[in-house]
Amino acid sequence: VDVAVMTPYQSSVATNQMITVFEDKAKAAGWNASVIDTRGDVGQLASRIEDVVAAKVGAIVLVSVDPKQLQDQVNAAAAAGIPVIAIDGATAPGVVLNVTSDNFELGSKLSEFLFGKLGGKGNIAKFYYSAHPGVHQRELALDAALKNNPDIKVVAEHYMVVPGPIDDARKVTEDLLKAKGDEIDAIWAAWDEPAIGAELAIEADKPDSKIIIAGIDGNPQAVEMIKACSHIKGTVSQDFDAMAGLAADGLTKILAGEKPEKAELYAPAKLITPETLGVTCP
Amino acid sequence: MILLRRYGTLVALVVIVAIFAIASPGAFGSVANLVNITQQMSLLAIVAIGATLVMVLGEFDLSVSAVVSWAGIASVALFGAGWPLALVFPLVLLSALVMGVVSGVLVARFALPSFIATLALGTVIGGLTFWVSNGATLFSGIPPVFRALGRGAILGVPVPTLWLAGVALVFWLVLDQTEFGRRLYAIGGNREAARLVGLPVRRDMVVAFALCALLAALAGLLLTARLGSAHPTGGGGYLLQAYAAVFLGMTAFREGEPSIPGTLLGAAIIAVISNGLTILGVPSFLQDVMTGAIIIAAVLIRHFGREGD
Amino acid sequence: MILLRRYGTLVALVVIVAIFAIASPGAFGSVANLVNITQQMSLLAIVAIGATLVMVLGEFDLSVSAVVSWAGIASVALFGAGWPLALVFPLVLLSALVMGVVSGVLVARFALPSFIATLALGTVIGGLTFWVSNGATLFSGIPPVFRALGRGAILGVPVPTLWLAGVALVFWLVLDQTEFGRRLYAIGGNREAARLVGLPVRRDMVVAFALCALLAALAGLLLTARLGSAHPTGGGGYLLQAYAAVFLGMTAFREGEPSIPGTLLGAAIIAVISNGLTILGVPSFLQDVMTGAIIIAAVLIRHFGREGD
Amino acid sequence: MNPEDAPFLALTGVTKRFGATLALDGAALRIAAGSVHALLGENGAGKSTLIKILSGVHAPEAGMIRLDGREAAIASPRAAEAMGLRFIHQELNLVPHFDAVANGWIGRRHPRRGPFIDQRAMRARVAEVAARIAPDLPLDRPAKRLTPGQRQMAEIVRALMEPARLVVMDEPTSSLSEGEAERLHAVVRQLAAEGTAVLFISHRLDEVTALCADYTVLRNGRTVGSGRIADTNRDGLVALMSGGSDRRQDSASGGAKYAAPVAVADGSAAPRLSAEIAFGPAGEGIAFEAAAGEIVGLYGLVGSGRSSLLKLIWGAKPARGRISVDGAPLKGGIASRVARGLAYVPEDRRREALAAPLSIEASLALPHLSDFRAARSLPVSSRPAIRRFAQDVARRLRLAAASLQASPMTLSGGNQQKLVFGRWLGRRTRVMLVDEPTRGVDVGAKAEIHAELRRIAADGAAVIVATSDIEELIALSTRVVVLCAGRITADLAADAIDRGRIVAAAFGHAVTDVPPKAA
Ligand SMILES: Nc1ncnc2c1ncn2[C@@H]1O[C@H](COP(=O)(O)OP(=O)(O)OP(=O)(O)O)[C@@H](O)[C@H]1O
Ligand SMILES: Nc1ncnc2c1ncn2[C@@H]1O[C@H](COP(=O)(O)OP(=O)(O)OP(=O)(O)O)[C@@H](O)[C@H]1O
Ligand SMILES: O[C@@H]1[C@@H](O)[C@@H](O)CO[C@H]1O
Ligand SMILES: [Mg+2]
Ligand SMILES: [Mg+2]
Repeated sequence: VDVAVMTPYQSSVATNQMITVFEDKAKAAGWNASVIDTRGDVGQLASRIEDVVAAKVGAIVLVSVDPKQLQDQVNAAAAAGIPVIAIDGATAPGVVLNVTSDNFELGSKLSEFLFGKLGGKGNIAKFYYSAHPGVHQRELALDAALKNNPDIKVVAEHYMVVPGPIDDARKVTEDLLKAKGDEIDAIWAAWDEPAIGAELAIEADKPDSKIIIAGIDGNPQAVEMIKACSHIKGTVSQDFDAMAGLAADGLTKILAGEKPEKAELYAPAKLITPETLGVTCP
Repeated sequence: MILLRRYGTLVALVVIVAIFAIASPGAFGSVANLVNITQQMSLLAIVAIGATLVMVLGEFDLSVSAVVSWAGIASVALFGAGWPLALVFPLVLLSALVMGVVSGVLVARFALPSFIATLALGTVIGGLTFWVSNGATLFSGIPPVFRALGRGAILGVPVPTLWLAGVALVFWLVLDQTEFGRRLYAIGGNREAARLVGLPVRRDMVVAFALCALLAALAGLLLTARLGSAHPTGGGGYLLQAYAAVFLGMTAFREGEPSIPGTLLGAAIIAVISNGLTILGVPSFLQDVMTGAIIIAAVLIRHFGREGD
Repeated sequence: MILLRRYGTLVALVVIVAIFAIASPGAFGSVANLVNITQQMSLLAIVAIGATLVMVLGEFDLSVSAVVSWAGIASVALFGAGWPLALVFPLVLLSALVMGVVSGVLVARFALPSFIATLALGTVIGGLTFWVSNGATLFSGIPPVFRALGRGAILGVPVPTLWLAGVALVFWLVLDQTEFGRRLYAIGGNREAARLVGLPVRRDMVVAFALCALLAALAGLLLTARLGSAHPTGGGGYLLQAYAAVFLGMTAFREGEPSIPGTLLGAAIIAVISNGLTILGVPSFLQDVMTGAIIIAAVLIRHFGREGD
Repeated sequence: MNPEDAPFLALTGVTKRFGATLALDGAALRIAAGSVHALLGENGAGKSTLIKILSGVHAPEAGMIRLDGREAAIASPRAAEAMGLRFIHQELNLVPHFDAVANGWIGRRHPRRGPFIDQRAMRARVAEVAARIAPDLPLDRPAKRLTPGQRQMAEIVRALMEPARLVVMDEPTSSLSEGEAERLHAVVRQLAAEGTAVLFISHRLDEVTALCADYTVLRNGRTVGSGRIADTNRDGLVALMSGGSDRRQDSASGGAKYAAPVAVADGSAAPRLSAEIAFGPAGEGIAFEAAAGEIVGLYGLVGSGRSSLLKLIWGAKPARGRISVDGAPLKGGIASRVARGLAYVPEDRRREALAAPLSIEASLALPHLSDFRAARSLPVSSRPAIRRFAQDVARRLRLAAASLQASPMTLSGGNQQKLVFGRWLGRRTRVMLVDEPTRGVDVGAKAEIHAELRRIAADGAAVIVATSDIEELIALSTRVVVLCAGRITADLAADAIDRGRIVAAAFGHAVTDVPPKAA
């Protein structure tokens, strides 16, 4: 079976991991998976879906994109009898299965963790990216958490530049350290790449700063930094292996003509900290 | 040989289509797919036609992608606020026209290099777009009539294709048959000479930039209608591709000048390559390698026709 | 007035710095921050210096961002495979040199428009980069010595700043003080004349494209060292900004030609604006609006100095 | 110095085709060492093409080049340079933002200090060469801000920077005036005396007969005659160039030297054109009038301000003061002048008049596109109307073009000039401003352009002609105004027009007393 794995964000660390794991599972299942990435362009993705529908692939897997942004093309695929599933996406008409982390929950976990570390009081900087629907949910979760924690204040916020979020976060953090270095207690990063950039800046310019950073994804580079007792103190890890695995299992069933028991499956998220990694930092 | 030299790039398109059709007769070569390609190229081609006008002047408008995004976000935001289509559509186009006039005035009246003026203006427009959208993708409130402007088909021809046909026809006539078109070529060929024979150089330049922005906004509206959502950087992909289409088109005909038929040809080449490679199941990274290689080959063809010159 | 006309863009930089320093004397105006800006602008400026060489010829190299990304991914991939720094560094630069030669030959020998040739080649390089990295961010196996090439400071001067200083000095001398540099300007000023007096036009063009790619690769290596990781589209942001720096620089001096001091000035303006606005806590969307507006103003200044000319 | 025995350079059987045009058809040329050799021919005869083959720019389809008796392959301009051949091409080839010094050194090994170029030594050498030939040339001004005459000089300076075996000059004097041309002639003679051969192309036959020893005439790409200048004369050369049978006459030769003033065709009281504008180095101002039917010749040295004056009147440069036509002030810009019946032919056709993307016919129609509409109120051009106009102009001026749809850049220099002039034909002109109308135009076509100018004046226009060609000035003008450094130093009516006086005034000697010229 030809399976088209389609995303605009293949070079995003998390998306890339999901795709890689899914490709392995696909190989194991004997499918012929090919990855199509449109380098951030959703309009292009619409055209490419039309193409694979014309090529009559066996299934379409949309990764890290909201199918609602491509509703017509998804409908066309469904009409052609091609099953569409999503990973790290959303449910939508025509999408048989969405396997994801609950992004709002990821955001809540991150916010709770960070606020807890600050003792419910302090100033944070927020690195966000609303253009990605999932990442946007995390921002909404932060807003909710802020409502419950009136002593936490957002004193700086930055809309990330994508692609190139690490470098962007690094530069912005350098500047923020100059302007508000003593004010900021923590950095809330909507995912790990901005967290990594922030850590690089702090490590270079103010290594003894008490600022703590936390992000989302369980990005291996971030995990390494946590292990090395950097300023990154936590990441809410998404279980990409599990997500890709659930997606592959679901697709197996669908291709066998069955219906998945649920239209949306969540992979559990878990918090990674120095403690869970078994290191004790000073 | 003469065929190669004269119409090398056109020959290239024919060859590319032929190869894909042989490799995948059922899927690529089907009438439905070929029709679909005209739809897929339509928005890019509309932006590229606007870029052609400015390129005829020998200038760049780098704000096109920002204007595409702006038009999408502005329209959905207005729909969301309950405005009717009959107002939203012209208003968004008008806003783009104003943006184009600003670029044009900066370039024509204040002699800023168009590259820097339009890049800077594009940054400003991008900021406005983020401000209006809060950086998020906007979905809600889009009326179905509006969506119909960018999808579906009339008598088997996809609606975006019809838009493209209309725009291409109008602007081909404008560039090729009207005094305005001739003046643009004269200005682009030698601005000082155009000024010295009394052409309204500044006014014409401003009009060209304004039309370019207008077409970018039209593409943005159609993109939004097609996707049913607007993304604050949704136009990002159009910038380089639109100019690639124009430049490819410039290699298409003998004189090396930008032209509407040339630009259509360029956009078609780009669209056919992506469509064909995807249908053949070529993975993305290899698609990139092959796309680049095919484009270079398409332009080189003409050179070999020209050898011995 | 004469000051404005002659050095408008330089005046603009001084004014911008002054305004930020007044608005935020402690943070922006501190020596540490100003030093930091030189570091922040360094990679962009290195890419832009390469772009300057090609712009002197009147051409574009749109593959620079692809080469930046390529250099990062290629180096980490090689490190990951256990290769030593002493091999990786020159090898990656060499690979870029080859890419630049290909662009140069396509443009100089086969007369492809540089826009389309380098855009297509950039697409090919992007595909290779994705292939090598599988689209993933690479970070393991980077030796600490390599990382030191892109961070830290020597005698208080950040290492990237030192790289920039070296590159700028060398290429300023090359463009301004050598026959090769004069030839590039001659070719860019009037290719036909250069050919008629027997300059080695093709060879010089190829060399310029090769140097441009080399510098992009150097920036890619330094970026990777600085970040400790390589991203397959990590260079994406450099393309338009590098040319913005060159074009800003062209407005800096009387003849409107690209030059190394001009490009440095352009890169400095871009870096100062983004640093200053962030320090002042201006929200992102407003930063965009202001960045665009300030750049337009910076270039307009010169116009008003010129009025009545 | 007989060119027949052991010529230093010989081209034989040279053929070159551009698409449908056979530019050279077996042309031959033999140049003796150290001789000054004239290459003559009508516009489009193939002179520049032959030069471009000699310089390695074009590869001929057939033909052979022998240097010192041995066959030479000149594959590129580099090869030609290496053989000691230097060229001043017809269309000037300076780098616009380089000054004369930088331009002078392009393509040569620069003087160095260590690994770097030595700017001071560069300047010194250029200054040395310029002192001989163009002492007034501003060495530090970018070429794009020099006048065409100054650019011409900068180009000559460049060609003389190093010793050469042959210097080829393709119409070097076409924008120089008397004094400057004479300085160039002196340099040419000196070069010849030092053993350098000079190949000299010019449509100014008087200068050719005075300067050159030998000649070769091309017609339709073929060599139709060659020999010693001493054995022929002006009429003989004209006959050879035109093929003898041609009824075109030589406007500058024979007949009445001074054309009679054309009868004023309308009797309006106000002068057709009057201008009182700030002008000159100190902005002191200039007052200038021209009546209907007059042809006012504007003369002066390179840089004296002739072109600037015309540009001010045309509205191409902002002017302070008052310019009126028939007593009514001119307002607005160039477009409004076109509407009021003014016309302007700029001096530098390449930079100021031609746009490559437009075809020859579209170029001709450009200043008054709205006269060629398909329907009156629709700004849509009618191709047939444009074509008819273009064909008419081409016929009247004998514009030699393979096709009117081709780019103007494929025309020979003289034919490009006809195109630029031809734009204004066939419409009612009140004031005609022409700057070097016959630069690079052959003798026959010059007569045609002169006839057109006279006709336009007779129809009631005031015609103002800036020219560097004193023959043309005298043959054409009913009044001569001489400028020197932005001031009028002579205003000579018909009878007072006298070569000596004009030249004196051009050098700044005020001509106060104007005795009527003895007939
Ligand atoms: N690049 C070209 N493309 C097409 N035709 C050309 C080109 N160059 C020259 N020709 C044609 O070749 C012929 C000879 O032109 P050439 O320039 O040699 O004439 P010329 O004798 O120098 O004339 P002039 O006195 O006007 O300068 C003309 O008919 C011209 O139109
Ligand atoms: N209004 C003015 N008054 C006096 N001088 C001027 C004025 N405008 C320009 N100039 C200068 O005077 C010189 C005259 O140049 P212009 O082109 O008019 O001379 P020209 O007589 O046509 O010479 P050429 O034969 O070289 O074309 C130039 O150097 C120009 O900078
Ligand atoms: O869900 C992931 C995020 O965690 C971030 O890595 C960006 O891309 C999205 O797809
Ligand atoms: Mg000629
Ligand atoms: Mg003049």
